[in-house]
Amino acid sequence: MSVAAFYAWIGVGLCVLGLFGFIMHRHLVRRLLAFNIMGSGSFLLLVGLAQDDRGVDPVPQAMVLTGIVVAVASTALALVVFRRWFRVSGESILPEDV
Amino acid sequence: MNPLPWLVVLPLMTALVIFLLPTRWRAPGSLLAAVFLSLISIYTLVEVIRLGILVHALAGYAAPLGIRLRADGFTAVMAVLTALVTMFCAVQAAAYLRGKPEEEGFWPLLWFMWAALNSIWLSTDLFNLYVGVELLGLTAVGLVALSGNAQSLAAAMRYLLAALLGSLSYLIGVALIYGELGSLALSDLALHGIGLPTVLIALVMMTFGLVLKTALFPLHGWLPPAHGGALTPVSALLSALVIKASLYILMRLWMTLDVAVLPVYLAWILGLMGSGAVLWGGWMALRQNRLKHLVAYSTVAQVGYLFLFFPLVTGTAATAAVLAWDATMLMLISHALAKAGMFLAAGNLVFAIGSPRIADLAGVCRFRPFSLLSFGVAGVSLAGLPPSGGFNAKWLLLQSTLASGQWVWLPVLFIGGLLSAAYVIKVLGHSFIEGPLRDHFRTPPLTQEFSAFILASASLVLGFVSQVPLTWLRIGGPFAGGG
Amino acid sequence: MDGQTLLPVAVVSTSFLAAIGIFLLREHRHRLRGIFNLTAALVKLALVVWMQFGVLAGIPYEFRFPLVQGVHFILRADALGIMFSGLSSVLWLFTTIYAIGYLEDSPNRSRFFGFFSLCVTSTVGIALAGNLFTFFLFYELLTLSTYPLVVHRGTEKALRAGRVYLIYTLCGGAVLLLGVAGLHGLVGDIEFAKATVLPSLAPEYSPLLIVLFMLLIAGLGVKAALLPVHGWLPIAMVAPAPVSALLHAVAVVKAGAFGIVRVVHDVYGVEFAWRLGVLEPLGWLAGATILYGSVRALSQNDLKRRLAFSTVSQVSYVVLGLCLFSPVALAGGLVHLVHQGLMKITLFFCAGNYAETLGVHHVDELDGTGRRMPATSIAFSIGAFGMIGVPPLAGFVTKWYLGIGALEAGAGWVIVVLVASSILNAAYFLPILHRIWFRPQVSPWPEEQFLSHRDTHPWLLLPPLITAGFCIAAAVFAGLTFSPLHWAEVVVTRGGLP
Amino acid sequence: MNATMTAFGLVLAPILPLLLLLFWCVPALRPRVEVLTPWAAVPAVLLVLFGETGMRVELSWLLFGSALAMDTLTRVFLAFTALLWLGAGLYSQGMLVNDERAGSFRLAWLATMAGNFTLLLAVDVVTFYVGFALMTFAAYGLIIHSRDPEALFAGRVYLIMAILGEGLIIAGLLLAASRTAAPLAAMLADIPAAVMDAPYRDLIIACFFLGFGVKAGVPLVHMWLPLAHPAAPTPASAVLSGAMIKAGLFGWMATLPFGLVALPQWGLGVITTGFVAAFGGALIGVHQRKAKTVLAYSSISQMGLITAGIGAGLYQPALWPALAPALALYAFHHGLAKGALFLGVGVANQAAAHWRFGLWLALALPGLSLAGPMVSGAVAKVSLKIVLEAGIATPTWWRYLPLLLSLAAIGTTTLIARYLWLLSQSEPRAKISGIQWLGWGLLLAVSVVGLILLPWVPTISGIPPDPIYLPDLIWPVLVGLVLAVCASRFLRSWPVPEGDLIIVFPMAARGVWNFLQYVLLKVTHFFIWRRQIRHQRKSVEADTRLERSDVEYLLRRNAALVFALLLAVGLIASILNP
Amino acid sequence: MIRLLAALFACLTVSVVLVVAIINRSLPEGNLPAQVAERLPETGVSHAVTAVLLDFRSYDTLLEVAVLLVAVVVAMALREAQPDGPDRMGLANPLLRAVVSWLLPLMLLVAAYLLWAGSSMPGGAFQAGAVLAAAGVLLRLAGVGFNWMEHPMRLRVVLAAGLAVFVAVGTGCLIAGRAFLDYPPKFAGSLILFIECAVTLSIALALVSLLQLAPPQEDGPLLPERRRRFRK
Repeated sequence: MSVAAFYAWIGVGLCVLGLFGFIMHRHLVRRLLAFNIMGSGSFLLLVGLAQDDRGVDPVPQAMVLTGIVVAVASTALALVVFRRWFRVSGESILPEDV
Repeated sequence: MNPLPWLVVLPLMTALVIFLLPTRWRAPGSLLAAVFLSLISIYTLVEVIRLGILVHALAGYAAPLGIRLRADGFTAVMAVLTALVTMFCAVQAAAYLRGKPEEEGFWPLLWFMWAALNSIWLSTDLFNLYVGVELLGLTAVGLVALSGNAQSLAAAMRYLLAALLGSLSYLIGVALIYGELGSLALSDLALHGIGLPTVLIALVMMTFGLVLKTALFPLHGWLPPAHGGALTPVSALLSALVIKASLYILMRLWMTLDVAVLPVYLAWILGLMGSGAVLWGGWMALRQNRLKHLVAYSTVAQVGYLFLFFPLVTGTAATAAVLAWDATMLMLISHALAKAGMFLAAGNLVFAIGSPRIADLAGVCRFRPFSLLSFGVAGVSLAGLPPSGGFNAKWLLLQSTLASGQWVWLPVLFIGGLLSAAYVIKVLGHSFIEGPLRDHFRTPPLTQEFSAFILASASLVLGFVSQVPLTWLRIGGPFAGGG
Repeated sequence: MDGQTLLPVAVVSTSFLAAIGIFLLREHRHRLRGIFNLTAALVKLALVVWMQFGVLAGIPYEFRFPLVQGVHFILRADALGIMFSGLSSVLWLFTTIYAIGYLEDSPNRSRFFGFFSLCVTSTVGIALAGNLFTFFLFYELLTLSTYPLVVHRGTEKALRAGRVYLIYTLCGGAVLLLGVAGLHGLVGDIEFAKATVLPSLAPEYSPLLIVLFMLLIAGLGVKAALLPVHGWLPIAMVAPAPVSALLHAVAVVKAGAFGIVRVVHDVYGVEFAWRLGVLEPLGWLAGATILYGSVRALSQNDLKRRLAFSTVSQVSYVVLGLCLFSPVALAGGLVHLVHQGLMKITLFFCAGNYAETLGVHHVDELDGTGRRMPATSIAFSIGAFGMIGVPPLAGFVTKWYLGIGALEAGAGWVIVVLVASSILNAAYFLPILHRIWFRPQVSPWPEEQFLSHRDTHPWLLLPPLITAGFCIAAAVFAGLTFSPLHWAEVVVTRGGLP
Repeated sequence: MNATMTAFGLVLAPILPLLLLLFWCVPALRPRVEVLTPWAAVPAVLLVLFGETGMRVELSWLLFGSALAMDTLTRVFLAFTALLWLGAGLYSQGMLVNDERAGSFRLAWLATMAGNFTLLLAVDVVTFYVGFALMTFAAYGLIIHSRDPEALFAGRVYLIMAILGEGLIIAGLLLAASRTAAPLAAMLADIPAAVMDAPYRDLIIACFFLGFGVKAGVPLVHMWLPLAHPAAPTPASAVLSGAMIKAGLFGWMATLPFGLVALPQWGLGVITTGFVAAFGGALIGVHQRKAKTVLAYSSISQMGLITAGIGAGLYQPALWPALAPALALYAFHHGLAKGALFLGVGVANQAAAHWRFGLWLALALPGLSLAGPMVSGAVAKVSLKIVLEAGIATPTWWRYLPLLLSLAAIGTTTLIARYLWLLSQSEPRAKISGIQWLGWGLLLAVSVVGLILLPWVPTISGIPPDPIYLPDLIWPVLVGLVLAVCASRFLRSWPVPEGDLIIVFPMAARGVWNFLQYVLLKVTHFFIWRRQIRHQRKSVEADTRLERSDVEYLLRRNAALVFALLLAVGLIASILNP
Repeated sequence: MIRLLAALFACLTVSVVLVVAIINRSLPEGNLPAQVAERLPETGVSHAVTAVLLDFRSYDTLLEVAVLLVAVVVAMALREAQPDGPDRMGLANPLLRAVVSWLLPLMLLVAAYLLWAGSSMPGGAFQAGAVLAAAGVLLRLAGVGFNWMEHPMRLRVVLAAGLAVFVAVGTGCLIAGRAFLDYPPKFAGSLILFIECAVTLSIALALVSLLQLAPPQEDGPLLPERRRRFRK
């Protein structure tokens, strides 16, 4: 039970919270937020699990950096698509969710 | 020369060049590059057949530290399949998109997609696979959204959400595995095996993430609008290749781990989901009134067959497992070819009648028989009717089912086959109607028609030469020894 | 790759190439299409005849090609296959001639003839298939290639018929596939040549073998129109006359019956099947089908529908002959494969002539057609009498052999079935003949197309007359070498029956 | 006549009509064929007169291997059959001059004739059956020649019965043939022995008796006779009654196990049936109002006597060697006489007044022959009687058989009287031509003196018409005449319809049939899976409604939830995995 | 309600199982950090994370740059299909402009520092790119028109530059007979820096253009029913 594991737990918590939000929300921006929370959770998990008594592991940190960029790109793309969708339909939720 | 890095580098470079080219040069440039890349893919296959497994350590570092590209028979065949399908979709798209606003975005995205696919086929690193999957996912979403109308935007949005959820689930699995094993190389995973509960949980997380991206029932909801609403060549690519990528990763994972000790429950859950997909997808396809949506649901159904692989290899006799492997491989290839052909043919039909609805197909058989023929030929293979790759695959699946004693799948195979025949026939039946005839049909360009026909008939021809790709697929695979 | 290997492939592929050629032709190239068709038909016939001599001389024609793991694609010419392929190639020729005349001035001819040739390809493939797998391949191809023919007219009714047809046949195909796969899983590739594999299995497999037999028969029975699954046949008769002719006489129905013959004769072996106790119930089923079809035919007013129910009844003779465990009955059943084809194709040709020339579709419109179309009516009468089993026509030979065979095997009930069926056949055919020949025309023909008073178009007239001639010749010259009966006997004696 | 010629004749007799039939189909040859049609029976006549018995023509390429031959019995049958066909054919030639359906009549005529000759000459079972069937079906065309409702009804009744008969015959033949040495190419001669040994012996005998009985007019299956004879044209009636009926007899004689085994039950039954027919036919016949109907019942009656003879043969095998020629003779005599009588119907009232009596006498001649006292009839009856008396030793009732024969002659006489009376009452018909006179004359002549044509029949030389039998022959005739005269004076005829029972049958039969059909339909409908495939509605609303599915909607709406649940299930499963 | 319960159940299960997984985990056998440390000198940079990013797992990074580019490509393509209305992004706020004019040089400086520092301590292309992008966003909000971005070629070249340089360097290695992205040890450090510069620019521009390419706010007030939906 190290501090690192504590991060991992927080990560799990964020993940589950994000998942819950992702399930319960309809509004697309909220869902994106939930997704980002979930993403942050999983990054924490990745970094947190890898740290142990042997010291800091740079590999997961690099991977998280990559992951963050990917997440940013995804979020940005999602926002672009969302804005387009909103503009065309005037809806902020998906058709089946109405 | 080792062709492996080129399989990724070349499409990336082409993507950049295409991105910078003016719109009117994009299609011809792409076609030229596609020929080149196809040759490299074939060369890869030849090398794999000649030498066995090919490896390329990227950046010069060995596996756990660096990332290794690896090509066995499975990889090489997938690369060639990708080249084949993409090539003909590109040929179709060149004609189909001419002068449309979507043309500009399509070509660079196509190349990014190809790059992503090849990187996935070649990758041996769990995290690298994640990045590849994300690249593929965003490209696919972009392709779906291309037309920019409400329908496709909503579909793209839904697809994106599903893809993101799936990737995150996969990423959590990766995190757990790294925390447990301290390595992300598949080879290390194979070494350590499944004995550890954490790895098992990680496997479950990754599996379900990938399953969501493969659109397995009941997580298929995003697929029909996305594949049905996209541009024709995009639909073809998505159905034929993109969903196969996540399946490919899943299969790699399972085959890397020792199948004998994998959780049978999990395999059965996947099998049951697959059965559900076969039945539900077939049923829904039958109920569709729009042609491309019908084809999209057919993808949902066909994906189900591929998932019967898991219960059939997990904890069963070696003969059954080998048969299941062969069956799934053959099914995968023939579905890719047939579905691409079918989507292209459906697109041609929709173009010809100027309406997406099946009911408007009346008279097509008389005036545009060629497109319909392609559709029918692809349908034969999809429905698993002989002589076709689809049939041989189904036959092997049947043999595997019998050999493993898992009789549960028999009714699924049969009802599924009949349902798929039924929805193909539904389309054909409508086009045979000779009622108050329309005589105005648009004529799709010949390249468009031929690319559909070639893909569709390739899946038919596969029925006669099935043994050849199956031999290649065994190279370096878990069943290298043969059955 | 020598002649012995290539000949079966050549036989199958003549019509396939013709199909491809026809598909590539433009719609209006009627003459060229006709030449394609007839040339292919003649070439195929010549090849089959050539092969026939070869088979008699004991030359093994075999083409073999590995398809998937443990499964071969085998085309092989044995006596039974030659018999069936001979039938189909002969009748293909005549049906093609007929169809060219029949479809004059109608749309979609390219499609029609293309699928027509495909249909023959698959029929010949079925005939020459050397193992169960190849058989199944062509069997399903047949389903697919006949569908466009059934729905050819494109009417609501035709589409419905096509749908029903496919529902039946595809379900049948699925069941058959299960049976085939089951057998394959049990003993591997099942070649037709030697029916020694299954009998040598341990007795504890018997229940499984019985179940598989039932599956195979259930699958094949759909096409053979055995009792509970015959429903598609009368509905599918909405197709154009040449299609019905081909469907009923050669292709689909016969493929089912032929498949049952293969399964019983070449896979299980008659003796082994008898020992398993599966033949007797099948025989009863066939008997019931014979009677049921005849009874239903009585009340049909639509001429082709009546003929369709007659087919339901007649095809089961083949199965019946197979199930009696007697070489003579077997020969009778096998020869009926050919004889029924000849007779039924004649009848459908004639029905087509009535419909095409005069617009007559129903039995009660036939009054006086004999005077208007004497040659057609003679052919029809010959076919009808043949069906009843009046000597010296083809149907009689079958009944005689079946009867004698049944008595040899001690199955007296078969006589009752035969006699009852003959009487019922008479009951539904003779009124037609009476109307044709002995009633004066009461009302103008519904749609008189061909206004000259010389019967009908020669393309339409010639085929039924020739096939009617065959109906007589098949019986009158039954004793000669190369008669269908002789071939059936060759099949039986080489099959190593008790 | 040498063997070659005989062989040629054996083949030509059945083939010539068929050849003519084929030639008829060529329009150019049609007039020639029309002229030749009546002469198609000539080869058969020549064969009878000059052919050699025991000669056998093998046609191994035909059917399952056919053979044609003529033995003594066949020769007798062929003799009267051929003559009948010739005479009636000549008559018909004149009749058809202005007939618009002459063509169809000739075709049916030729086909029936070919069938009749074939069945007589056939050696093997299959050829025999070929001939029989050909005759049966072609005769339909003769019966319904006039196309009027009576003819069509008669034709229908005939066809139904004939087909039932054919069914029974083929069943019997199959059952019997399967017991012979070579079942597929069974010889007719082997059939009786096979029947004797067969396990289903009684069934086979029943099949044969009833199957051939349809032709031979056995009671209950006789109904077509009184309907068909008056409805058919005169020459057709002549051959139907003279030749075709005898084909039934020939069938019996060829197939039943005569002389091989004693079948007392069958014998008794058949004898009874025969006499029922003999007396019943007479009884009903005298009440008829058409001359041809009367003749038809007379045929039933006469065939009844022959049936009784058959029964005797079954009862006492020992009698058979003598009985067979006697029956053949009887058939010969009856066939020709009946032919002459039938043609007489057309001939009657033709002559001028002073010739009328002569003509009437000429008509009475075959009648008398039928009743007994005339030359041919006398020989036939006496032969039969002698043979029956030879078996008298056995049961007591046997000795009454000759008496019954004589009593039957009374009936015959009254029938003939009725016939003549009806003829005298009838209106004169259309003028007949010379060739018709020729045909009738021929039959008249041979019916009276025909027996001299049969010098090779041993019975004829063995049993000369002994004068001691003369009283036996004459008294029934006298009684019959008296009865007839009395009856014509004092009794009114009952309106027994033609075809008697058949008039009652259809109503019952139709009821039963309707019921059966109803039941069958219900049963079949129950099993037929009938589903109306719904037509797709064209409206857009229906469109989307169809496309959407509630389940699909829920799945899509709650995709993330479903995913989470599945994940949870997967995780739990993996945790619990042992 | 059922939905909520089901969601709660699922999430609880997932969390419990994940916690179980974390608790149950054993220490990894392989020691990747040690390997990294061991081979750090070969990379030409001294900071381990940067080494991993741009050398050991440079392939990941390459793909990740591609991901970002894909997002921009999609955004550009979408604008092609659905033309924009009038640009209403700039906020007419003089205070903001003033702050931006103060902040901008600082941000550029920070970005440059981060880029340079990346090779030896925390920092690097992404951080620098992000700061640069933030500056761009601020400018954009302050109403500074990015007219030069409207020129398609110019924009594309800069956007593609990062990936292009990355791929070009990798391919160069490949052509030189080494593995893909296997820098020659002599030039490793400078090559990495070169790549980082290009990538920084591309990332920054990509992020800014994603903002630029998202369609502007619609005209007119929000409809009441839409507002209601927003609240949901």
